[in-house]
Amino acid sequence: MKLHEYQSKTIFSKYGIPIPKGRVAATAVEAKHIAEELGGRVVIKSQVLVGGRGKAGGIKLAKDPNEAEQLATQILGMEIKGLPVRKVLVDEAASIDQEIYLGITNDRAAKKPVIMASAAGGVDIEEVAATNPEKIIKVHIDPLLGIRDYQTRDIASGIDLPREYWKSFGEIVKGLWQAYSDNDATLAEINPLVISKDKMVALDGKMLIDDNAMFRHPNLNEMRDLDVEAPSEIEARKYGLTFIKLDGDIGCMVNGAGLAMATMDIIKLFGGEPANFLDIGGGAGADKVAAAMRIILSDPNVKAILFNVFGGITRGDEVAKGILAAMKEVKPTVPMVIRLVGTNAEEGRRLLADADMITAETLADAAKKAVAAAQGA
Amino acid sequence: MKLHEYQSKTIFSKYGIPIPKGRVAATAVEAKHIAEELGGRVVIKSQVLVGGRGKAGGIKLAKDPNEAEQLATQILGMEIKGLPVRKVLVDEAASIDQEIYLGITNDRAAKKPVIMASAAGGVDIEEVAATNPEKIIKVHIDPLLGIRDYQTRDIASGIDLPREYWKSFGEIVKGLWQAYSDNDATLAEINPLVISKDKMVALDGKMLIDDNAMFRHPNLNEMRDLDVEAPSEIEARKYGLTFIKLDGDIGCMVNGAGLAMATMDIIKLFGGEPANFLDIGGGAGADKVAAAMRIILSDPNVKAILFNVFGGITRGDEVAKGILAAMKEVKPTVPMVIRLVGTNAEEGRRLLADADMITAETLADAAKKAVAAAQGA
Amino acid sequence: MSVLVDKNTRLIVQGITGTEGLFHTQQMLAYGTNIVAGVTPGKGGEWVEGKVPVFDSVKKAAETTEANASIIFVPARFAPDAMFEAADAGIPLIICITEGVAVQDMMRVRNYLDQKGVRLIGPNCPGLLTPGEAKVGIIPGDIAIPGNVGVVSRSGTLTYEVLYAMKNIGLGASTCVGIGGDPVNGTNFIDCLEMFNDDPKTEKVVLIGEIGGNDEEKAAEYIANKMTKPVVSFIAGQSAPPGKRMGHAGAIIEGGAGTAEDKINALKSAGVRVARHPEEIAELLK
Amino acid sequence: MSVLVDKNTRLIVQGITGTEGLFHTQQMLAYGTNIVAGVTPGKGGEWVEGKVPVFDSVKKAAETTEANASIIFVPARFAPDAMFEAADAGIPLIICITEGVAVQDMMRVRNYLDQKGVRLIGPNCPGLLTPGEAKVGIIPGDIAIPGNVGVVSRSGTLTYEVLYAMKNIGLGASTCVGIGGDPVNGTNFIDCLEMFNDDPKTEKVVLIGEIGGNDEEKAAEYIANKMTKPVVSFIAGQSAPPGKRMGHAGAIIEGGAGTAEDKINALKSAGVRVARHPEEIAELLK
Repeated sequence: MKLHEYQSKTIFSKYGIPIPKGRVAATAVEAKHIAEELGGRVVIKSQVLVGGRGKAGGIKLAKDPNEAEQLATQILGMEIKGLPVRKVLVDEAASIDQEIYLGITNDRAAKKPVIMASAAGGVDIEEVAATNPEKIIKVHIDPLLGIRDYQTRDIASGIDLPREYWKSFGEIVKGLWQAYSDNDATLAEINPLVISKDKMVALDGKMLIDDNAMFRHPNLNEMRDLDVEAPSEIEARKYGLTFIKLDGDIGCMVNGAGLAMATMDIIKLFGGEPANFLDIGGGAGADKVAAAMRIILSDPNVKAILFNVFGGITRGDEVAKGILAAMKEVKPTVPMVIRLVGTNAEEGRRLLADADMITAETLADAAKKAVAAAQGA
Repeated sequence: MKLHEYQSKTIFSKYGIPIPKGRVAATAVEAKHIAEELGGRVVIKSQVLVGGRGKAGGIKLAKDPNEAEQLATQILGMEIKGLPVRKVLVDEAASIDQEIYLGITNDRAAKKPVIMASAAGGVDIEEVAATNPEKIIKVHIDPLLGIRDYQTRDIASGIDLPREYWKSFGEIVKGLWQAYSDNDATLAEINPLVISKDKMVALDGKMLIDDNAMFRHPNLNEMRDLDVEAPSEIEARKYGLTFIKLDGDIGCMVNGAGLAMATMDIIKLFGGEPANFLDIGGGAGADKVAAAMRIILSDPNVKAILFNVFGGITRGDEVAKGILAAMKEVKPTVPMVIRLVGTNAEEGRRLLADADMITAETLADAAKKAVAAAQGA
Repeated sequence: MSVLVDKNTRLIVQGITGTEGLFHTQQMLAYGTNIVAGVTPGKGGEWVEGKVPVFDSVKKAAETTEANASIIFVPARFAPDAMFEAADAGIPLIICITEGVAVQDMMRVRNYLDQKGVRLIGPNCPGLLTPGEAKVGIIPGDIAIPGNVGVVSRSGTLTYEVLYAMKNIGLGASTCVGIGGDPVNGTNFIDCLEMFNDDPKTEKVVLIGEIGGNDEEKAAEYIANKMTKPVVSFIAGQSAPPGKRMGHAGAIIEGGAGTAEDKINALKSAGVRVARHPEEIAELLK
Repeated sequence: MSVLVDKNTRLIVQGITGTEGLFHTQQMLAYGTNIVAGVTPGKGGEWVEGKVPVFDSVKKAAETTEANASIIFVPARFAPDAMFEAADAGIPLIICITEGVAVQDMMRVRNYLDQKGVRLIGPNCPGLLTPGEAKVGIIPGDIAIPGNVGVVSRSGTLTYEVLYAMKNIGLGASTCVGIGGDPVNGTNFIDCLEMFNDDPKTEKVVLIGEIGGNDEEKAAEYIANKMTKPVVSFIAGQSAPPGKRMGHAGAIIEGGAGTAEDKINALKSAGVRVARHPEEIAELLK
């Protein structure tokens, strides 16, 4: 789950990390009031969960409250990479002497959290990583021990931070670690962390929270912004389905994430384009299968559906019942190819015998038939 | 540093451990008011930092507010093992179905915290440990990992706790662990933890806090009860001296804890009785030495003083200057034996040449002379 | 011979009285797996299927039955504790089937287990199958036959697909290891390749990977330098878009890294034959 | 020969620019100890005594100078971090002189260092002295001469007393190890007894204990079973009252355990000659 900049910075601030004075606004008038309170120049920042807000014109500097209102009106009317801007953050503007990158994420290879820092902050850190990896300092943290003071100094020294900032930088690194750790983040990032008039301030903030840890953080769950997800993905989550919308025309319903990917791949291999990733999970019953079918068919691009079910925990007869139930309800007009193998596949096939479906024995066969059906439709 | 029962229980309560309703009172009238608020029977418990309060008559059951006032009057007038009772805790009385012991301390041999529990709570756990060690369950905690749920279940099962209490007991054990861990305790103990009307309640509580960790806990330092220490020990701490008053008549001033103990031992070996343990520490200067001398001489039992200084970091001339300064100030009338060896011992001896002191070469010689001086005085 | 599990495996099932735990205990028993004990706190003293004793703790179960492996079916929020418990009880091999364990929990678990020298398979994995000897997990027993192909996979049903295609042309497996699709887990590809390399019964190896991370690239390096047996592979997710998590917590192309293309190229450079779709693996093994 | 430190010790001083650190650096240099670097965060680039370079971190100091030991003189609240830093920098031998380290900190440090296989001496200890070769700590260099007696002690000045009494009758030490008086520390009596037992230069051993804990009792057991060299001992605190902490954080008789009497009896049963007072140790060694 992604947090907005203003949410991340509010959390950082609780851990003692200095952030600019400012507040979030949902209307231009509110933005004007905040600018009046703050006095001086302010930055109007669109709060959307995608990168590249600046380049898209979603971040603007206002010299006075009137300009703040005007710019907020403009930004609140925008869509950035398909996402509507519903809120803006109004922050006091800061003079910038240096921009630093500071982030904590999981290093899956090392099985440890890693703190990354660079004196070249403010830009795309992945690009720095690709082109100038030596400019990024990486320090791994023992997850059972937590961060140690000496590690914060190693980072400060590694990015050639002037010594007078070591202490305040150390507190910021420890604060960020605690924010990362307490909130089960998979990413906690300040970019840029700036030196402004001899003080360090986190100008921007980003946090990703581990969805698997949400049970520990009901308060964070309330911060979830549903705009970022397609409605069909939200609907799918309700039923415990993992669904990702794609641009093709062949709907897929598969049990298991790896097999679902492989099914998409084979569709492409035989010249088709998958319309989605959909994993109905292990042991999916009829209701789940029906919901999955409704979600796939809600996409007008879908010209054919490929069902690929390898029964293990999932039982073929249950899947068949789900398909029949969903067919009664949504009355699909697109051709459907089904391949059912494994546990109770026989019974499943028997149940579906009278349904208007194309059957297949192997995955390759099923994929070829689905591609042909979509192209013929 | 020892915390009072009411302080410990207040801390435990913050960690979700159920404690009886109640409050602390400094006067009998207050105690009566608390009893009125609580209604029903109450327990009046003297708050002094020694064990055996019950046997000493410092814990009484009152059936109504008037009796509470009367008993509080009585208890607030007591001294228990030399300590005045300045406060009483007034707790609602609980019916007791079972008494459990639960404590966390440091196992120095294992280098790990250890949780101990026994179904035979409410009594002297050290006696249980000595006579029925199999009745005490011990579970070590990895200090880098912290407590795990399964360990709380192992303890519950180990003391044959009925299963319906495992969950609430687990929460109490985890709460106690967190209290121990967050507050740098060297002991966190609930004895007894009782089952009362199907609920678990911590009837008594005890915490010892690591003096070396006090810098992390200014709030705990404010809870320090100075009554428990002799005034001379408090005075000594001000000067960074470690002083413990004993019952003998030969005052000792030594640098180093081990050597100070050895000096006491040798006094005893040669028939004397040490009046104190006093470690002036490493590198003690004149002011510290003078303070140490004043503290020793404030004890009217002292009939002789033995100075044993092995110069390492501590310089003999500094010690000599301290002795001379203190002698001017307090004008001691008891004989003083001095043994000065090591760094700058020559200069020290020269400075003291004109002072009225008995000198010695070896520790054995010094001890013999001090014993003789004390007996001859 | 085989790797990790065989007829001598003495298995504990943690969470044996839960829906999943009970169902798969029945399946494993039916397959002939030697389940010696189950654990459900608070249910010690009960019996499952009339022959598996239930204990309150792994420690008691292990002490009583001399178990040498434990499989975990408890819900995600309790799974870390279950792994710590098994490790502290001295179990040398832990298989965690549970899906959805928080990643910071897994980092703590993994670092702790490494200290203790405990081998972990999973979490979020289908477990192990040594056909004809032991089924320790949820891989359907009837889709594989004994043979000389070692199979290691990050995926569940995709593995079944491959085992089934192999069976259909008469190819059997020595052991199939489902290592799971989480970003931080226990045993990895290289661990399994080493074991298969050393296992006299294994003659060929199948490696089933997917997008995300760089374990396949590292496996390719190992294969190029150390592997003496032929390896056939399939990588899922060639059509997956970057930045979208494809079901498995670890299956995501992040910052341009972890693409199927990179992995396939690395494997091909190491001399691995890479199938274009899962059923083709069986063909390439012939 | 000697144990732990000798002419080949390449020492880092952590906290080298502090009052204590600087004073003892001067003393150690004067003794001839090979101090290769100092560490004070924020003072990297400076020099101490014109010949010891100061670094910002132990890692940099160790990489630059190939140090193989580090001694810590930083204040108690920073000492745990200093120990973690030295261990993470790969230093195999850490000596922590600092007094007053919190016990929960020490439990974390000790468990972490054990995982890494790092040897710790202290904290709250006078360090090490191998007369004529290396002084790594605060034991005055002129109170001991080279010889064949290994000395291990929980106390500071009490050890000086013994070394001095030995010197006065011409007895020298192979190495003197001050293990410190804290309840949770690094190297213990048995570790040192083992090293002395294996050290060809050491012919006799002095063990100086005190009240508190049961390390002396365990040492006695080791001596009875394994020790091939004669051991002489002194235990401080025979006159100490129970429940009072005698200066050292570990010197306390708790719940009737840890008395001098118990320790003396255990040692005597193990064939150790126990002196009645410290100076008598020298006599018993003759």
